[in-house]
Amino acid sequence: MTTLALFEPGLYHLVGVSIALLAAGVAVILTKRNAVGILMGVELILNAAGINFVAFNNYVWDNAMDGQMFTLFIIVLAAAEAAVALAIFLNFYNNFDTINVDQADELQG
Amino acid sequence: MLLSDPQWLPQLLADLKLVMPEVILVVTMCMVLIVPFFKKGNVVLPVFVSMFGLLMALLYTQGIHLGVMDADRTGQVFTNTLAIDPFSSFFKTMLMIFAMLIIVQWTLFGREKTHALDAPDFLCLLLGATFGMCLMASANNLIMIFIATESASIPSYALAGFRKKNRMATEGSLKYVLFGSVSSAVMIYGMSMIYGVSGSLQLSHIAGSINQMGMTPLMVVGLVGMFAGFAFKLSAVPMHFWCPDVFEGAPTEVTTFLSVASKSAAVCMLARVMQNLGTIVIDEQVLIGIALGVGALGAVTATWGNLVALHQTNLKRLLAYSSISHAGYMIMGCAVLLLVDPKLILSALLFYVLVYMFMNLGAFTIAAVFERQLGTLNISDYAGLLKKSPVLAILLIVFMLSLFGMPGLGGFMGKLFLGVGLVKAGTLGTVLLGVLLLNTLFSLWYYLRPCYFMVFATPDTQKQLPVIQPLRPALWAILAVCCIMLLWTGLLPAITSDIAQDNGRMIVSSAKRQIALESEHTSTVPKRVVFTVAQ
Amino acid sequence: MHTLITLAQLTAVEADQETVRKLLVWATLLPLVSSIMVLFLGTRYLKKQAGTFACVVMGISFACAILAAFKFTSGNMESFTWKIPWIPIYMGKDGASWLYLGLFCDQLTVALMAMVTGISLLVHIYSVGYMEGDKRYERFFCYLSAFTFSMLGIVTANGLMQLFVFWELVGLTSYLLIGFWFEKKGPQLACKKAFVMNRVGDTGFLIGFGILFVQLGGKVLVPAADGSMFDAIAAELGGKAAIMEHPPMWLTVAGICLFFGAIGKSAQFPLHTWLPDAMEGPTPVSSIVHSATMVAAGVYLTARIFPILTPAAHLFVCIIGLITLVMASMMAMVMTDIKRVLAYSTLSQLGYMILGVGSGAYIFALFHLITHAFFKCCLFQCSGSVINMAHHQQDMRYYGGLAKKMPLTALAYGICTLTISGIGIGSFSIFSGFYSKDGIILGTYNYAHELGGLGSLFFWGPVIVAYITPFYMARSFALTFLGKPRDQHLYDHVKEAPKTMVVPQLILALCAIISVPWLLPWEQMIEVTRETLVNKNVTWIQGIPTHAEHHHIALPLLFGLAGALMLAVGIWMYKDGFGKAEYLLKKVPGLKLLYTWALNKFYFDHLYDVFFVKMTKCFAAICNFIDKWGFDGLVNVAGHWTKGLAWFTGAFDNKVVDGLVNGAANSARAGGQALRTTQPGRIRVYVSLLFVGLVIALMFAMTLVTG
Amino acid sequence: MFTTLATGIKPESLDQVAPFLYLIFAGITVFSAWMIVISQNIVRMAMYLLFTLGGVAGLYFLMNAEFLAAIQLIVYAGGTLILIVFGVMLTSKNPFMRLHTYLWERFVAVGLGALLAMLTTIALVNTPIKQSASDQMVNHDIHTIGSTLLGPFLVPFEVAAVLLLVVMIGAAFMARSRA
Repeated sequence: MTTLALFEPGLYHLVGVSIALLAAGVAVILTKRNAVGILMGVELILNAAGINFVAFNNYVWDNAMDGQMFTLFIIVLAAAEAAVALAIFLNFYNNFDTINVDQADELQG
Repeated sequence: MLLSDPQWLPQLLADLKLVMPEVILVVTMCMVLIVPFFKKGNVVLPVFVSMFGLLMALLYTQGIHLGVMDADRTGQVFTNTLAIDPFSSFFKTMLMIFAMLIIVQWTLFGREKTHALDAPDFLCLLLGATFGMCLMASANNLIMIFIATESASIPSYALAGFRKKNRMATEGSLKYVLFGSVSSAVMIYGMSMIYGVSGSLQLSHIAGSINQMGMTPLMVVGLVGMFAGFAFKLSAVPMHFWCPDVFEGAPTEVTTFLSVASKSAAVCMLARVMQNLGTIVIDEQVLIGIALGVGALGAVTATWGNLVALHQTNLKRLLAYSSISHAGYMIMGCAVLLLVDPKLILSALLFYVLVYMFMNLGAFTIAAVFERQLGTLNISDYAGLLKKSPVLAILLIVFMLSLFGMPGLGGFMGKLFLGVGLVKAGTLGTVLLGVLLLNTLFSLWYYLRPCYFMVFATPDTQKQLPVIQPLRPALWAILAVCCIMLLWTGLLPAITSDIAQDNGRMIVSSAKRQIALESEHTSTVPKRVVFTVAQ
Repeated sequence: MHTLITLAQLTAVEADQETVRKLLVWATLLPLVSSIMVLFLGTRYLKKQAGTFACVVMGISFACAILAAFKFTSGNMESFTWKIPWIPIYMGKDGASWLYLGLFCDQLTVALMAMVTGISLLVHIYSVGYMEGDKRYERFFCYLSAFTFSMLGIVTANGLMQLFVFWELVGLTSYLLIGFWFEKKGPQLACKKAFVMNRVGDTGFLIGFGILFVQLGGKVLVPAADGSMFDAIAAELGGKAAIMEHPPMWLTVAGICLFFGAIGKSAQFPLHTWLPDAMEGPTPVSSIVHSATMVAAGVYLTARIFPILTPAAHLFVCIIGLITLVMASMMAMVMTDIKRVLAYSTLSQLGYMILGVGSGAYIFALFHLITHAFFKCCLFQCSGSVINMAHHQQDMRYYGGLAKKMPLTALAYGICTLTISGIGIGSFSIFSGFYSKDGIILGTYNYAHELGGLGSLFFWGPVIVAYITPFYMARSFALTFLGKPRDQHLYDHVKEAPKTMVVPQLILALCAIISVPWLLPWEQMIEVTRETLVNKNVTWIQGIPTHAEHHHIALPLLFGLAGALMLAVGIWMYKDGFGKAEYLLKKVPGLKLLYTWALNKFYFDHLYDVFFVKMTKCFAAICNFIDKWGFDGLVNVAGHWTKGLAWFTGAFDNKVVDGLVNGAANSARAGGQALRTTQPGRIRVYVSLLFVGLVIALMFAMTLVTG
Repeated sequence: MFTTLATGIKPESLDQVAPFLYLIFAGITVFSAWMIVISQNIVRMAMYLLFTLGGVAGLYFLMNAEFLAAIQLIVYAGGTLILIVFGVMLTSKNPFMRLHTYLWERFVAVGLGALLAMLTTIALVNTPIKQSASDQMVNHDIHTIGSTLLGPFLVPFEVAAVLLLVVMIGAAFMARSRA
């Protein structure tokens, strides 16, 4: 039971998950060469931020709903961003015949 | 204010009047989208509608502006999510004018390459981005900052790739969207930390919590993350990498739009955050620390941009790096906002933005003409252009010299006012001023390079450039407006800077309230000290 | 009722001030407008009408100036300042928060405005004839108008900063004008020389400005509410009387430094060499530069800084004036180039003016400035007509007897010769030059008396030169217009100059006559300026010298008759060419030596060559030597560092990213495992750098916070 | 758990299972997030992302943010992810395409991520945050959410609507076939 009490969800547990997600997101962004993969990394960081907001709202600042609202907007914005990003990826794919972002190196200098 | 409050509706309606320009923009956007249903494939009508909408918004902004100036209202509407004050109104006015000029530029250059059915899309995206930038200028809490930034960015991604079949444009937009989404994710993560420490999304409350808790490490993480997002919009080092690529790839009118509007909106946003911190935070150490960080960002950005620009051979890329360095100067201005009389810096920033808008518009317009008519953006190809088309060459020289900061042109006055602000900010400001001057010196070299080629270099006999065809009157009008504005702001800056000074005022009313609260609790804490130059 | 009338009067004065202000602003700006319009429309639309256009605009400007002068004098108006905020600067509590743009108007301003615009108008008209057929005809009028504008700007300037801006503009436009025929070697060198010499003077001016700024703070940037800026500064220091009694050391230095600006512009002694060389420019340029505008600027400035000059500075000004006066008149006696004679004569007359200002004969110096402007401009125009008709032969040795061919020009030249000689009987003359020069000499008498001892040189110098002046002027007149033609071929081709050239000459000659105090109010106008000075408790300058009063009849009698005498001598000697002069040169011992010296301009050019050019070259060689062996490494290292820094950052965006790509590709190839498509790319490098930057910033910030 | 969604009242029993639930959801979230890092196949990555998003939704449930959890599942997992999968399908000739990255790159990436995480953790640990047990806790029911959205968050809400319109236009323009 004591071991379980250690896992009684509190602020630090949730923020810990968030930090792990952040690290994963950064790693995904930096390792993936597929543009969609990079987008997934971004989603991970956004989710990490969402967890933070909700956790802080729930465990620390629970006299208002600011954090939850912010998370709501993050979700909306993530969808919007994904839509435009994917349209651009598609366009890129049509022009370059690949989704590998490393092929996009004509502009440089 | 909750829905159950009986004052909800009256308050809402009262507030709605103050955001009328934004509402008009949205309505215009919808109108632009509806127009094709009546006249399919018509370009003139949507252009007309959007110009009209922008004009209306502009007029309404001025109306509000006067109202705000007269009435002693807080100017913070919708439970403090937006701040409608002279500063933001002035910026919005400039933005609307600029958007109108961009639309003119687009009808001159971009329209032919755009399918007639796509014209409403372009205008809608442009208006959407303008809408987002308006909100950026008056965003007063984290969620507004976040959502305004996004609504300025996301249409910009699409705009950058508007020529879908163009490989360069596509590549540019890909880089833009990836870089943008990553940095906005970082910004949001930073904001979550800020919220975690301060428990509020209001800028003034956040600053108040810094007063209470001091500068906690988590707040530092949050601020760094948030400023990283700002840095992306400002294209500050190391978030500048997208800037040259996107600017080179995107259609010139979009490049012009991004280089001026997007950056200056971000400057306004940064200024507002800094202003809130500066007014409310009492601890000098904290203020100096933040100023130091932001100032370092500005200094590095300016220096980096200038040094890299030294190597550029492509006119558009050169202008892109130049815009990075100009962003650096403006960031420096924002940095010392914490340490001196904010009105001084805010008015200097407004003036700078105004001048910067015209000189960049002029330079990019001429770049577009060259790109279109000569088919090259390589600076060394412009040899002997002064003889062939003297007026264009002279105008470009004027714009370049203004960007450099030649006395007698607006660019100099902008730097002068900024410098005066910097010099008041003690040691840090003096160091930043030194950086500014040094950078101005650096920049002379690359600004003069196109001029050198046009005036002195003998053209390569092998490479015969086509003759520049006579330009359309509207184009001359744009160039003339830019040139006249630069001369005006350079020779008679008094009037313009007066206007800027009148408008260099931000309302941080809830902040003042906060201060009152603070002083009730902690009356022993001294009021913040305004640093002055040690004479 | 009484109050009402007073009010009405007050408003009338106000309205008048407003009118005068507007007129002056228009008079100042119109030449600029004309210049810009000629510049942009000239080659395409105006073409040959550019000259006429510029003349018309200049005429309007002149009309405005004259109107303003009449209004000002007839309304007995007080001097006033008008300013609009120009550039906001924040100098702290004690100083300015604005630089102002605007004008300062007093008697001197309106007088000079009328004079400058008038002469400029005549020169414009003259140029229409003179420059006809030049391939850059339109451009000439553009420069000329711009030049006039700059000069008017100096005259109306109400603050030191504004003065300096126009000061430099005059330098620039004179450079353009003198070097107008830049295809030829002479004008090229001359304009360069004029420019450099003027910069030397301007450096002095700036240093003086700097001293004032350091000592008095931002105040010196703000125009005074009434009175010129130097009056205000003088008032700050306790008035002229206090300055004369207990002058602070720095004020002396500042005054002398400011005066250096005048030395450069007015071509006084150490910096005088540019002026004769500037004759290389087109003659209209000479006539405007050396009469009414550029050289006048120096005297004008000296007159304006007069309130803050200390006794030592006065002495300095006088010494410079005296040296220039004597030296230039001697050189003028031996020159054979007609324009050079006039140029050295100008130098000498400027010496008079400077000496006059320095010795306190303030009004007469300025009066001389105006009369001199008329007759010298006329003389130059006449010489220009002669030169133009004589196929650009400027040497008087080839002239002779031209009076028959060009009677009107000869008439004008003759009148002006009489004027500059100061012919008069008793204390009456019909030539304005008599009054102005007389006044200066009387003023110097007073000053010399006060100094005593060697100071009497300040009196005797001008007196002697008053004898020399008629002589060399008579010489040039006789050589050119009298006697027999010495070059028959040239003589045959000469004919009277076209109307556009002759008419301005005659008008100017007329002006030189009617500027006498009993006809035109120039002197009275400036008199009022003096009165304001007197009202401000400056007892020291009284205009009419007190000590000279007993000689008031004797002295003018002396000059007036002496002038006539020397004129006669000159004409007698040179009527038939150089024969008599050469005979004299052989017979009188020591004269030959003086002649050679004067002919070689007292070796000033050589001196400058040796002292400045050669020494600079030598110094440069030494520096080069040291540089090679000592600093070279250091400089190189610094240079390489800068280059390296630029390269590094450029390379970082450019090369490192590429290098990363290529390097990775190479290593990949070496490893033999990767396909071409598996090359790491750019955006990801950008993004990684983003995160690297973020981490660095975080570490930095966290260390800052946690310590 | 689902009763919570319905009634807004937290049953006693949930408190006892909370540690288990936390472990499960956090485990799923973190594990599948890192699997995304490791995986080289884009479709698999999308799959893992789905698990991550679901796990995050579970964590939201756990934190009394039931509405958010539902939205997370509907919009994020249901909408955005499907969009991403579409993107994957449309932008590859072979859906199981692999784009390899080098090991050193992965080390650098993970290193950077870890560094960032470490710094954040240090900051978190060094920051005193007093967790509240406040009595004026806001009721998280759907009514409050709606009223908040139309109250203090009215402007962001409306702006988001406008933004979605613009995004729709932009995305439709970019994706449609006309040049």
